[in-house]
Amino acid sequence: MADPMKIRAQMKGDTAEIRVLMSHAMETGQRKDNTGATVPSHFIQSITVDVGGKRVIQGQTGTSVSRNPVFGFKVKGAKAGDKVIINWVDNKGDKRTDEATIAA
Amino acid sequence: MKQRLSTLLVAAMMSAAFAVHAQQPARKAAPPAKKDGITAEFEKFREVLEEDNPAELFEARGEDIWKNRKGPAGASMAQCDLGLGAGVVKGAYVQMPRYFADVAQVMDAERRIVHCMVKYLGYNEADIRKQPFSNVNKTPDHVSVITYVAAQSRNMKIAAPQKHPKEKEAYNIGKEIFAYRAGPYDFSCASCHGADGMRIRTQDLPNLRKPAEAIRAYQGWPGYRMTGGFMLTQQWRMNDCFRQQRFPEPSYLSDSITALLAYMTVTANGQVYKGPGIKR
Amino acid sequence: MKNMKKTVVFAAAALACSAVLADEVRNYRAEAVAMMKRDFKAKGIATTDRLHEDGVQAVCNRSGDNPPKDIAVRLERDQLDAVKYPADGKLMGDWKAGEKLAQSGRGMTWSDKAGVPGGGNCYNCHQISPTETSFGTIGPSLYQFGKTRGSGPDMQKYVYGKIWNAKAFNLCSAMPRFGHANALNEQQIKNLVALLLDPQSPVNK
Amino acid sequence: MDALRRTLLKGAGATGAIAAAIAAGVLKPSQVLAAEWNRAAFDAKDVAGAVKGLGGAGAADHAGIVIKAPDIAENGAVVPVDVSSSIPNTVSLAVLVDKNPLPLSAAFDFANGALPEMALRLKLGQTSLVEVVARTADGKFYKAKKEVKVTVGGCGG
Repeated sequence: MADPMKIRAQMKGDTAEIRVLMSHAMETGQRKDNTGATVPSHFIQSITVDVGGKRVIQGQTGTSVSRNPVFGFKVKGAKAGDKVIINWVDNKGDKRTDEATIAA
Repeated sequence: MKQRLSTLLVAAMMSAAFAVHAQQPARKAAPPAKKDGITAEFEKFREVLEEDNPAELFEARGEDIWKNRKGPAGASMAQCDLGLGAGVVKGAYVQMPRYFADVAQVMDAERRIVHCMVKYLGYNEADIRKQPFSNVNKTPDHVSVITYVAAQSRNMKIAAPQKHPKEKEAYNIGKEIFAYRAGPYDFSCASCHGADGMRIRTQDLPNLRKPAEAIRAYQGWPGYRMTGGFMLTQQWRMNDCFRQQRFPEPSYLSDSITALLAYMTVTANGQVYKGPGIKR
Repeated sequence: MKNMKKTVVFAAAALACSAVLADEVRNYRAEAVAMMKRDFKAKGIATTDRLHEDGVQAVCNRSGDNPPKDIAVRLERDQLDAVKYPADGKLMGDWKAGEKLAQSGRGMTWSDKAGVPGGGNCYNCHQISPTETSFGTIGPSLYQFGKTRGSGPDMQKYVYGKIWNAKAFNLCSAMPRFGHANALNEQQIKNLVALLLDPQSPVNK
Repeated sequence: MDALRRTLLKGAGATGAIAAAIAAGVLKPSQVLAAEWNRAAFDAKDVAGAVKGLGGAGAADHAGIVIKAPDIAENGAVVPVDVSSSIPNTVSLAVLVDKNPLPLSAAFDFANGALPEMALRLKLGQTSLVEVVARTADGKFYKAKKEVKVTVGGCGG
């Protein structure tokens, strides 16, 4: 199973700043291992962010996103204490959902 | 033959003569480069990179092993003494290398952590030595634990002890290894890290003889290596420097590497640790 | 060879008079060398004999790269005497091949294969062609080297010799002795000479 | 069905059947996302193809799109990029790397207070133009680009 994400969420004024680190190989499908064999592509394809019960972001990603991806978002009108739920799904169907609470 | 003979002669007759000179700072470097565009540009984005460092993912993995893993006899890392008492992690990283009476040896953090993982969690040292460093396929458990332990000293002052004679010895020997030129390219550690303002390609080279720069090298590792996307440790950094120095390979967790790390860490004493790092 | 031996004996004798503090301090240097010989293992082409100092390394190591002038002059002369210049007398090769070689940082590490020609490692330490912005600063900039210094026979000879054995001109130079160490062959050095001196090379544009 | 779901489905070209399935509560949005990953755009081998796949062919340059990225990357494997749009009613941002084999890196939709701004890290195989395409609520597309140089970093050995 995939490692947990690290999610940081903090209010700055009336805007929540959300940063997330994801543990994922993000294989492009172009890399060769040391035996010369091509390593099959394996990458996150979709990401959703829910804040306070509302879907605020949904995104799709490709192989150009760096290994162990980092994303940052800003959500206006969120409040300290709101729950942030982030989900990803990759091209092999692996997925991961983690949550955090917005800090003041 | 010619080389060997002259080496012997010189070695025999000159070692004494130059013992004092050798303490002096080394050769003048190329004119110390001012901060040029490339270095300045990299620094602008360092903060962004450091703010969200994927090293945290490995830190979390290491924390889990430290706190939850049990050895075959039911032991855990709670029994591991990193120098501040059994199970104490906070601040331990920046106070190694240090002398450990139980093994009558000076150990750097990596050496001590591996020692504990073998002793308490039942890891096989031979297996660890088979793949001591991370690669794109695998970050070994001990590397994650090192990352966790290092992170538990973040924002603390480096304070590698120099009380025990063996700790002083490690420092002094490390200092000599640092300056020792040999091999087909005539390189020593100091060839790249002995003067200010030097760069290989675009990579900044801290002058490890200065506290304010030694800290930069020290806190780079353990670090998240952007190339490949995995964690590498100080033991790896030393190993790969010797590779590029065109030396033979230093054994993993050997006295020579501990000595070098003692020299670098003691030089950085008093500086505040901001690692784990993120490196190109 | 005889010349070299004599010089070293002379050099050592000249220094012996200042050897007073010797036995009062612990010889960490010797301990360090012994420790390395114990801890370092041969890997690939990187054999353990690389841990032995040769004469030049020994002098530089013991003087903090700052040897007494008379010793430096003598040892530099020995090094220069041993430079092998091409039998055909031609010192300039192909600057394009030189540029490619200058880019490569490979050669003589334990991960390099035996018999595969190494790289010049030049950009690791020097600025050279203006098109390459990723260059090191351990050595001086070589941009416009030929343009500012000329590219006549004497300059060609100097550059060839410098690459073959940098220690012939500055005993404790940080630069490797590429010819002396068999890190670069004759043709490779010629190509690097051309990179620095050929008027057609981007270095001199 | 909220605004975000509508924009996403539109952008990804969802079929009526799937939209109906969501409306009926049979499919969860995440399942739809996985199913509806915009293959046409992400598998495109050049920027034009990818932008076309996003439905944004003919996007006009706009100074309201800001791309913060290094002029020279310390390492092409991890290039920190921050993109934002001050164009009113921006609901979606896509990020592309023109010299990568598959240029489209990310396409994100924003709703319910999420600002049209995101930080991410990209792989650049070589010196490239990072392009950002913004879409507004009324379906108009705008773009901007910035060059990021990738150089040789270490000892090269």
